[in-house]
Amino acid sequence: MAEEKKPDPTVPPSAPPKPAAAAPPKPAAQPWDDELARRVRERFRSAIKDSLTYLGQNYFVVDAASITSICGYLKHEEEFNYLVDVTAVDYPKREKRFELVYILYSFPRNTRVRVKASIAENEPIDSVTPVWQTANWLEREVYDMFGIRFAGHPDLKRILLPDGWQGHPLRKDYSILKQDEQWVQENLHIESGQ
Amino acid sequence: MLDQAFFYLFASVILLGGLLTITRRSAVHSAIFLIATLLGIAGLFLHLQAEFLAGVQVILYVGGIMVLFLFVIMLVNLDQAARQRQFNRQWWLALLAAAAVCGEALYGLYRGRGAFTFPGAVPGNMPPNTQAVGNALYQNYMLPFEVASIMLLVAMVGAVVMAKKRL
Amino acid sequence: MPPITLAALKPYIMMVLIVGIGPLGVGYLVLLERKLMADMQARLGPMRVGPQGLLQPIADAVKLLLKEDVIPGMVDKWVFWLAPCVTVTTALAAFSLVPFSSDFVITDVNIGVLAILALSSVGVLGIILGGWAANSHYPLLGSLRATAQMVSYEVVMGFAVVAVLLMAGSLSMVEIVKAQAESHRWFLFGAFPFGLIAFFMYYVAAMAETNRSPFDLPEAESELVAGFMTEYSGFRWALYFLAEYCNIIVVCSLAVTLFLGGWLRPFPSVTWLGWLDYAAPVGSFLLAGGLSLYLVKRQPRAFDQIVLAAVGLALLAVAGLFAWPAFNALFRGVFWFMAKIMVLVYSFMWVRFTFPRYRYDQLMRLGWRVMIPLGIVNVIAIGIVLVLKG
Amino acid sequence: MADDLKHTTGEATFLDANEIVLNMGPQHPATHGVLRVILKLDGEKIIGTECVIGYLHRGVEKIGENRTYVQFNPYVDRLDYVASVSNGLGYCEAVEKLLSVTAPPRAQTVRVILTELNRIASHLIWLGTHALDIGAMTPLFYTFNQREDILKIYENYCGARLTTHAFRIGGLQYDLYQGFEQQVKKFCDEMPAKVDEYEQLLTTNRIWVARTQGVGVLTAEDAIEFGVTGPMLRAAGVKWDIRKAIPYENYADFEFDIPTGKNGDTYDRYLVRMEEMRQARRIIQQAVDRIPDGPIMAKVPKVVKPPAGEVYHSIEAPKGELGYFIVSDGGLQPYRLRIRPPSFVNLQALDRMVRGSLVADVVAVIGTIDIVLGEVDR
Repeated sequence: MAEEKKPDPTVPPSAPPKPAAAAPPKPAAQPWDDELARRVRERFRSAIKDSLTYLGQNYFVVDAASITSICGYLKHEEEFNYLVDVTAVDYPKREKRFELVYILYSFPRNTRVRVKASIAENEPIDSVTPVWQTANWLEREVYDMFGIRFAGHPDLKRILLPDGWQGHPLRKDYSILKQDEQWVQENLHIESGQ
Repeated sequence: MLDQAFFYLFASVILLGGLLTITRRSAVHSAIFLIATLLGIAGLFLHLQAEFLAGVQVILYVGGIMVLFLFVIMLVNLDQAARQRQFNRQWWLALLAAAAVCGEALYGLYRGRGAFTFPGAVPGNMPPNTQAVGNALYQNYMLPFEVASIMLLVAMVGAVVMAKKRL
Repeated sequence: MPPITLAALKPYIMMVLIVGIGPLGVGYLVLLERKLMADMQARLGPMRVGPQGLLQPIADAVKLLLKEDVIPGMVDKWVFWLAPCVTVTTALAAFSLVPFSSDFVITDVNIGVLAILALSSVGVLGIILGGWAANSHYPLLGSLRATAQMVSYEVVMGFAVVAVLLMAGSLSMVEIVKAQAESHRWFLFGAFPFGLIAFFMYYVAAMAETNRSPFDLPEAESELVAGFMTEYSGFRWALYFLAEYCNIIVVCSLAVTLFLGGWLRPFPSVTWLGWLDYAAPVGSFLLAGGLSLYLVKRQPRAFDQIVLAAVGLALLAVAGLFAWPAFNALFRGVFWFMAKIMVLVYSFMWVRFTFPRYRYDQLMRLGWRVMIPLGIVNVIAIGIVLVLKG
Repeated sequence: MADDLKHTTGEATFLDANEIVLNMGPQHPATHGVLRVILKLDGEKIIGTECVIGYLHRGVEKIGENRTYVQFNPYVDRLDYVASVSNGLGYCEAVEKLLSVTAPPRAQTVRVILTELNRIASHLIWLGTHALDIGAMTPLFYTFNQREDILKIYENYCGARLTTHAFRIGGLQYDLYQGFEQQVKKFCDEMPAKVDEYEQLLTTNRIWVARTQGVGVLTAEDAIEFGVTGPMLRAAGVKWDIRKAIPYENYADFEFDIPTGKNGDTYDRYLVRMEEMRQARRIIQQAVDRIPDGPIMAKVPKVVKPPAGEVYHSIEAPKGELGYFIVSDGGLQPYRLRIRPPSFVNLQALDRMVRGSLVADVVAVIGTIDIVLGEVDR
């Protein structure tokens, strides 16, 4: 896995390479530059690709390889002790197809921050379960829906869909009418769930 | 006539129940037949007009001890035991020994048959004998009774100590 | 061979009556419970079958009898079949020892109390075996709970009963009531306040013995689905149900006999209250009959109106019978006995609708750490009081 | 015989092999729908649990990507179907944020009233079912009776009772009906006596206290670690409520307290929720007295087409933090719509809360987490 992480820093820091069909929120977002953002950038330098703000909501765009250390830092040093959500967005046309979104909240500071990291298909990302227990089920759901594998997750298996299901429904190439016909026929004994 | 019929009924329940108790594979089935046996014994007590003993027999043995037996049987996984061979290779030796003991007992009974002449059963109702049992236990045989209870207490404490690793 | 007279036949007639009418009575007890529950929960309860839902038990019985008799695979068929039979047989057999009045008792054995306790302890076996035989986890857990609970609370009940036996000096049910008549007070108030403590203990133990809430752990539906009965259905399930409610009546009648003066009217020795023997039964049946007739008009269907009117008239007729001295003398004991049972049953139900359920370990702790020591102390205290009084 | 016996006991599993696996649900009276919990038991003691969820998965997030913003609005009602109004509020606000519009004051106040009524309704269902799980069957009927009053208000307002679709992006579709204020006030006036009655039945009841105190303890640290929010977090002693911390609508205008507990056990959660009902009533009373006049709809284009961008917005739903993370690509439909469900995240703490306790406690703890499977499974 360590080998796979290496190529990442070569990607240009200005996030998505192709602002093509699925236009990223980039144009509207402003640079975010307050003390916290500066401190985190200082600390992680090239691993922080960008820090932006949009509609008053701040987020970091970070390098996927260092997600655990950044999250650990944010939790332990910057008091972002509550992991609100882990989710992903699928941009099939980008080079790195999946964008993972970690929503963090700090009780002492009363602020939210998002951390975003892009990974390619079939590329694993480190799990943040060692940092927050919450991540367990949330990452399982991301795995279930997108097929993103989390390295170091204690129990990475499907959570909402049945264990034997084929395909990951929240990927953009998974049509809303699609389903695992074989599974449906074998387990429900009907022709199709539609 | 009716007396004898009841005696033989209870006796056969006891014997049959005992036999089935030791031959069933399933521990629960054995327990059920043991219960039948105990109920038969209670019936014999009743037949001998020892109604207090009969009631206590049912309450203690059937309602207490056998219930706990069943409790343990259910708690402990005995599936394995059910699949094993029931008798080991020495069963014929055991049969021989049992036959010998049986013969001895029969011989003893035969020799002492004169001692078995009971006075005929009182035809009507006997006075309630619950009080008589109480008097016997707490007056005539006070010491043995208390000694027995202390022994039981010791056994119980010992069992608790052994079962509970951490008190 | 004794000559065949009505007196000699009476026990047999009563037996037939109890086995024949008992299940119907249980059905109506269930209806009563549902109606009471509905009343306490601000709703109506069964209203569809018959007037005010009065025929609901019959419909339920027919439904249960006609249901498919499901025997799951993998069960121990023999035990599965035996278990409900054991429970229901013992429950019904216990009625043979209950003195409904001095005239209406099938048999008065001189170890009556002991015999009822013995029968109920055999009945427990049916529950345990039923849960085991189903070969499924929920019933097994229910069985385990039932075992521990019943064994523990039988001891509690035993101590409560012993307290009464000390006061009565007899194990015969009839003799115990007579002893209360002679001592001019119910044993509830005997050796005051220890009789009350004994009654309280008996009451709690009775609830635990009959698996009533808050001690309904063996069949706690929110935890064990239906406990030991989970795999039972149709007729077998009905047998368990029948046994359960029979047991409620049996423990209540034991309580009435032991503590509440059996068939005696309240204040049995105060002669000028003798009018109660007439007023109470006549009054209550008149009230019930009047209420039925009053409700006739509200029934939407003609059939319901006829049924309810018939019920009302029958109740009025019974009220009239109770005004007839000969009938009254014969049946007032039964009336008082039943009335006392009803009060107890009502309190059982009330408790059920009000309280949450104990947890298994809490139940055990209550039994072994509170009730049993209390029972021992109470028995000793009653002994001392009796010795001091001579 | 002796040989055979030795063989059996030699494995040392003779007395220890009584670990049983109990499959609780998906059809079980106390799992609030189709939750399935696999319990590993030692006797009645729990030595491990595993939740199996997804029996009610409908792919709501996928549906969201295939419906326009307006079309998707009714779908969120089907998540936490006992608190559909709250779900709608969260969604509408998230989209409004994306559009950079705010609902007019009148709409905001009405939204607050309806949402707080919804909080009471949701807590009433929780109370009834929780009590039923613990064995007290009567409160269920009382709470459902009271909830009926709230549902009648909804019915009068928008015609629907359960899945109300009460709010629209930008405000409200319907103005208040004649007599709304009176009906709400009447409800508020009747409420304290009823809640007191429930408390009378339960709060000091010995059995209730024995069944809930010290059961399913979740400390503040654990609660934060597991991302647990809502009454469960507050019962652990963390005074955090999004209505106060990051106010939305016009919650900042109203006075109310955040009830907190100390021990984080089932009993504290019970007390916190009971108090929350009273506080919700306080908010409603303040709000209903000063519903401003004015429009009920902000200027929202007929075709909702937010600019490209992404937003996370969350509200304090009855069960905890309900968040919507919406990514817009400037099109008619959300590019990605993520719902952060409180029940799902809270349910994760179940294992921590029940390990080492008894089967009966699992039922109590499932009740106290207050899950709705529609939201867990989405």
